[in-house]
Amino acid sequence: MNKKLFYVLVLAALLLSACGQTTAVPTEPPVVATEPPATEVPTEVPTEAGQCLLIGALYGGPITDAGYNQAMHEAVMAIKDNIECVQIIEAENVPDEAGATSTMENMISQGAKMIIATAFNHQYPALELSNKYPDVIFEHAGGWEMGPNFANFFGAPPDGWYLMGVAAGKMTTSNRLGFVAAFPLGWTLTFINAFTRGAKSVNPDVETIVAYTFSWGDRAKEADTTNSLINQDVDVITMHVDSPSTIISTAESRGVYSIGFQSLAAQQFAPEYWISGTGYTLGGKLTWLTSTVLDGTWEPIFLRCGIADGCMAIAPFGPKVPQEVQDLVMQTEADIEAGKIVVFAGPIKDQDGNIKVAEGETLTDDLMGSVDWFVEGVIGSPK
Amino acid sequence: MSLLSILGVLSSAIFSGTSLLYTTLGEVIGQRSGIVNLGLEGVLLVSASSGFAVTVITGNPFLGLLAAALIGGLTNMILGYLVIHRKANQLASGLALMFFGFGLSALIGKPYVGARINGLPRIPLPGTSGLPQLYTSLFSFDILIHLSIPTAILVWWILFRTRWGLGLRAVGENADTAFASGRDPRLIRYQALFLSGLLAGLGAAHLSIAYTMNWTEYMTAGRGFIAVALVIFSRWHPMRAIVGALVFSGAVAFQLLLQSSGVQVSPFLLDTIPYVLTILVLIAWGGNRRQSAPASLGCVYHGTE
Amino acid sequence: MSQTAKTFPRVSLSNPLVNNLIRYLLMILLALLLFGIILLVTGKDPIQSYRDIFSATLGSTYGFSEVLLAMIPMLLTALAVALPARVGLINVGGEGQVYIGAAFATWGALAFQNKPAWILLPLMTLLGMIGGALWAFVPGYLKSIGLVNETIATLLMNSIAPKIVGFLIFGFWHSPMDTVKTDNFVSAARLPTFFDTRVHLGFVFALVLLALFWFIMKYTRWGLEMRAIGGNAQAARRNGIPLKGYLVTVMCIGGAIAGLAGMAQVSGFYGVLLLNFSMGLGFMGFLICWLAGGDPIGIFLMSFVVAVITTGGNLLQLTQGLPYAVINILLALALFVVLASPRFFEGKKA
Amino acid sequence: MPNPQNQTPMIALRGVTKRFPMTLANDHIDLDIFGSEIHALLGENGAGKSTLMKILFGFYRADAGEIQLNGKSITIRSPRDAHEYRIGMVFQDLNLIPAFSVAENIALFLPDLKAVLKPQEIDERINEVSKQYGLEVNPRALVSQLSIGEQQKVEILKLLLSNARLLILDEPTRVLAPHEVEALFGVLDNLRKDGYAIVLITHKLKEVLECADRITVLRGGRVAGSLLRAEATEEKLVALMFEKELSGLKIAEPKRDEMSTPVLELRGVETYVEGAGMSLKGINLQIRPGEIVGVAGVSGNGQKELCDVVLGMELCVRGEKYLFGKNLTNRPVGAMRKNGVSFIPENPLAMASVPFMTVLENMALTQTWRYARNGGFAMDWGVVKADIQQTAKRLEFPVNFYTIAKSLSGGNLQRMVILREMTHDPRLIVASYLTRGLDVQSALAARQALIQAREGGAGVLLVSEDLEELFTLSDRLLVLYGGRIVGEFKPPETDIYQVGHLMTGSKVEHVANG
Repeated sequence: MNKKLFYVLVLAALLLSACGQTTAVPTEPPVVATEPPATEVPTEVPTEAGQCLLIGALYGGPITDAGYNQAMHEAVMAIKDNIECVQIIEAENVPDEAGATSTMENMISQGAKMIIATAFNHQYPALELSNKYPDVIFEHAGGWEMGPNFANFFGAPPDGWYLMGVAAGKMTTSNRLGFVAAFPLGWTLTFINAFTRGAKSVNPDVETIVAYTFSWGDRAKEADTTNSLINQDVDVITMHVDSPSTIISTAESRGVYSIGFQSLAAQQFAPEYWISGTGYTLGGKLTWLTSTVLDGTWEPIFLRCGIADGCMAIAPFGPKVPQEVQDLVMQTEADIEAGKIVVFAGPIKDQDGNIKVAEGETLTDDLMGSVDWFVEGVIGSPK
Repeated sequence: MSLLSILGVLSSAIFSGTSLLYTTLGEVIGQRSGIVNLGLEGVLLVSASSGFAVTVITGNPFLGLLAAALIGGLTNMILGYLVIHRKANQLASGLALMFFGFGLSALIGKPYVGARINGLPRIPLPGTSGLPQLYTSLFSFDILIHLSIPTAILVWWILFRTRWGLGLRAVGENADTAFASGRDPRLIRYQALFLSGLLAGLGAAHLSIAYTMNWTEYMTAGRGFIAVALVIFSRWHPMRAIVGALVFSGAVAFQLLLQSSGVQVSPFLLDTIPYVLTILVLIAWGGNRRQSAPASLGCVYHGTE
Repeated sequence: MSQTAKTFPRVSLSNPLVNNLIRYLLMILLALLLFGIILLVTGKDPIQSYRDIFSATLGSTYGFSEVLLAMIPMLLTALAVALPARVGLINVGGEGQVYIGAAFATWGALAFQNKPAWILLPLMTLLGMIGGALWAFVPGYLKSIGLVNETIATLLMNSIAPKIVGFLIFGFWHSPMDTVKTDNFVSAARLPTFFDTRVHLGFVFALVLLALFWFIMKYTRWGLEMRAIGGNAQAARRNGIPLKGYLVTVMCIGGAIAGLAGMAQVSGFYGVLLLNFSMGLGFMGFLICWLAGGDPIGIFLMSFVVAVITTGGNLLQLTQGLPYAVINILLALALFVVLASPRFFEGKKA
Repeated sequence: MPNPQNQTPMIALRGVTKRFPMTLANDHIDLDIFGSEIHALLGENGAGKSTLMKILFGFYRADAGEIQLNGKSITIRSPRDAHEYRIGMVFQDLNLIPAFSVAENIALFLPDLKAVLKPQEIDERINEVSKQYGLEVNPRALVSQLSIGEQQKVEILKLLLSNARLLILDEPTRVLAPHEVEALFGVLDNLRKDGYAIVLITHKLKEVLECADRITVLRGGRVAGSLLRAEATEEKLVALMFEKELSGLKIAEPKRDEMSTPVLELRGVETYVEGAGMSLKGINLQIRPGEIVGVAGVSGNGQKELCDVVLGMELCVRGEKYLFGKNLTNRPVGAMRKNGVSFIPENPLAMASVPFMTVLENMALTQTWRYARNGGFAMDWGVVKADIQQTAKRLEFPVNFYTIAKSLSGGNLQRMVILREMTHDPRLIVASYLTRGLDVQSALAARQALIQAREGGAGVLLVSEDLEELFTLSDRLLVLYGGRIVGEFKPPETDIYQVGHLMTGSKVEHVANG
């Protein structure tokens, strides 16, 4: 009996405090005594003078992870720096669909007119909501779907990876490169392939050894994987996970070279054995997108841009990297920009020697996302 | 497979098994006193985050270690109050503690996500100095690893060779008898929980301060529950816990080795092996009456009027 | 339970009803107060936070629908604990059963996606329940032959289930384009939703099962026999009630209900099977069931409270810049306060 | 024997009162306990004997009254204090820790135990004392592997090594065979000679008169009287123990026909029990309608297994079981119940009833199939009531359907069970330790019920330790030892000693040990 009574009370308590008329002791902080009735009207709409646009940005992980989320966060912040009147509300650690939907709902209920969703799992929730809220513009990072008010933007890392490969191929002495990957996904495989091709272009006997953690952020697993690779005589480690910090510090502690990816901030974790890294620098493009939103000229365009457009960047080289290697990398970059080098130009064989891209053809961007094979010289399973 | 990769598996197993071992030892003590702690996951998280935070602030990993251990002990006191004083159900209280840990650790760790620390210094095993750098790095361990096996022995000694340990095991077997022998079961259980929390704290510290040198939300990724499984696997015995920890973490290391040698076998299935093994072990000796599970594990001690 | 003896002098206030009324009101306030203090310490504004929580949930129709949505798996997983608890089985394995149920349902969704909804959905429901039941059968059987304690077995199997799901996703169902999940389900494989909220048919499933559970326990022969087993297994057996049969069957039914929760999550909520999608649903169910003392109405109201807290927490990080996980503190504090007064939930041994 | 009159008692209780939520367990009790003396505390179940001693041992706290040690008033808050004052107690249900070794169990109670254990040293001390008093045990053995008798020894060793001067033994002989009892008394005698004070809680007159120096009788929580061995006689003690005179059993000579098919027939039945239990070996047994077959034996010699086999709880690995001519070997309990087998266990609370259910619900449990309606979706409680009330009238038992079983006293609970088991006129009744833990009144009622059933033509399998009970009730008497039937008599053709010897497996003639 008391039990049931209890629940009724709990309900009562909640409902009351919800519509703000509980009669309980008003001195206690949590009790919502004197608040006006809370309605669907958002609680925290920033209303400073001159606000022209409220942007809601959500990230799959913590925005200080020195990795993907930090890169995205910095890009979003760049908007604010360039366009004064823009207000931004952020939500980090929104890994899954369910959370994403309610988060975006909340953002919109707070008056957000533009949503920047930056994680794989945000794509479909964002797409659904774009139908529900036609007057809100959705920009998603790294997906493939499109809609009247939904578009995808992203950097194009393969070129950068090719360059990293070149550097790695030059630096390795054991001719074994280690790649710690989160999951066997199309883009990840493409990165690994680009990296390997780059390495082989300067050092034909180099191999890339791949191991998956099967999680975007299980740090202990990442450390395990890194150690396991190093214990197989790998002397350059690189990765595609959310945050490279653990992998890089582990490599550093074992005295092994590391190459960063996602954010240029990764370098701090490897003061000694850092080679270089490539990361997203999408601030400029996002600013431009926002400006089009502001002047009403926004179009749903599928945006992918590389180093040339400033969407990707190469991190500074580490202390142990000799000048000639640095020059070689720079030279290669120039060649790519000049179109002298095309990363995925045929003929390309897979691990088992079957031709995947024929002579004269090249692997196009739209196929890169669904690659399910490794190029020659990669050790590991593509699934 | 080269000698290196074999030694490699061993080394990886030791590195990633250490946090498991400490946590398991702690839980062994707790369960020997009759309290099962499903909140271990939460305790680990709180310790890991606070240990990392202190390390970032003071720049001294050893202070972080200390903090992690103490916080671990204190967090366990919440469970103690619920199950010992308030006589609440142990499983439910444990799970509640787990959720508490999720939240509190996120709050504590928030400002320090992505911060960079100098982890616990590595000390090479004596005698490996001659080997090539790669090999030495295989076996240059931090202080916690060096102390892990001694700790296991210490725990065994405390449980089976000291008056306090005898009393503790008595409480776990039959609290009334322990009371009749002039001991205070409640006090002993609190002490056991605190000690168990200390050890869990060390385990957590190894994860965040020594091994990954990093803090992220929910970084323990289920290690608390693995530890509980390990306690069963090692049948409530500290020495068998060493084997258990090595088996569980060794399985992961081996799985990674297979992966990166291009062997086509699902890592997920390989990961299940330790648990399947544990269940089989249970079935194997489950039949006979002489199980090593403390008789009053999970029971409330009601005391007398 | 020497509790009657212990609490004998305490329940001496004039009117026990008023007495409890005050105690429970204070319990909730206490939890809110404690969390408020934590917020203050971290320099946040508690009052504002609470207003956010409640306005985001009870303050709007959308918010309220989200609360009901969040309740669905809680109700089912709690029921999956409550039923076995009646025969004295402690099913901590909801987590694992949810995963396997979801996996089975997903197989149905992917294998027969060209079938119409009226075939596909019942099929998936059935598969989900079978999956959960199978996963619960193992511990149930091991217990019935006195080999392994079901608490331990279910706990261990919790760790296995998600890995099996991972194996299936990456082994067979993985779409290379997308990230860590299967292809999205066809609309025929999605449980219908009500109005244009996300609340789906699973809610009805849950309510029906709760009612059924209450009726069977209260009025039927099987309810009587189950309560007998739960009350005193040895006596029940000596009185001719088939103990082993009940243990296995009830455990399986419990598993089936948890499996249904899994099916509801993938079919109604996500519309796709992802790695580690459950994130503690099974454990949450265990807590809710225990706090509710296994009582159907209690389960309903408890899940409501928990759902309000968890869904409301989402807004905190937008308005207060708090990590989403922080809401777990409020949740835990509420649990602690209730757990600290066990004598109000007597007669239930979990 | 020293005359205690002119010495101050080692322990003196004055006006000790203890109230439990339901009952007043001890009501202003005064008690003197002297050194080098065996003091018997006599009384029926629930007279307050154990409670009083648990207070003295600090396990309970008295609500009022004082305790004096050698004339000085002391307070005992916990067993720890009791140890301080060198008071030790062996509980009725021995509470040694089965998973521990003998040494560990004893070490737990050593007052001067060092912070770091020295197993060798402990073993030596145990061996020393155990030799001195003939209590030999292997210190390294696990308690779970010891017989009840040996555990008894360990308990006493535990007290001696904990330096207790006052030893409280709560019904130590309850589970011992006659020769073990005599051995125990031998030990106690030596202890007395060495100046120990011993309190012996029991309700067996024979033992009291055999070994006590001073006897105090409790009744309903009060001291009914205290007298020296010299002045005590059985009559006096009985008079003190029970208010009113006991009406004897009315046994009518049953109509029995030797030719009718037996209600129960076991042919070469063998069971396999692992661990503590005792397996049955080649049991052949017949029970005819209207016959009570008594089974004598020291508990743990296969009685439990015998009952369980008949009830279907245990499987026969060999042999067959026929009920009413039907072969029902290894069929489940439900099948037996349906065929009219009733079971009255020694412990109604643990083995027959569901504590948190009402009496009414409990009454339906053995026959749910009979009372289910609409294919099980409803229960017909009216019929349950009707059936039970009928039996209640016949047995003259009171019954209140809506009380919770848990709240009933042991006696009433047993009555409830008997009531249920006698309904639906059972054809075979398995009664195990029918009267254990029953006060004399309920015991009488229980026996009466059995006899009624026999007159109704039911067969009865009656297992008991109480030889008098067996001799008065049985038409045939079997003796079970080591899982075998080692003797079969018609009661008039044998005597307690012959049976007692078969029970204990000792072939030698009975000699009182001097």
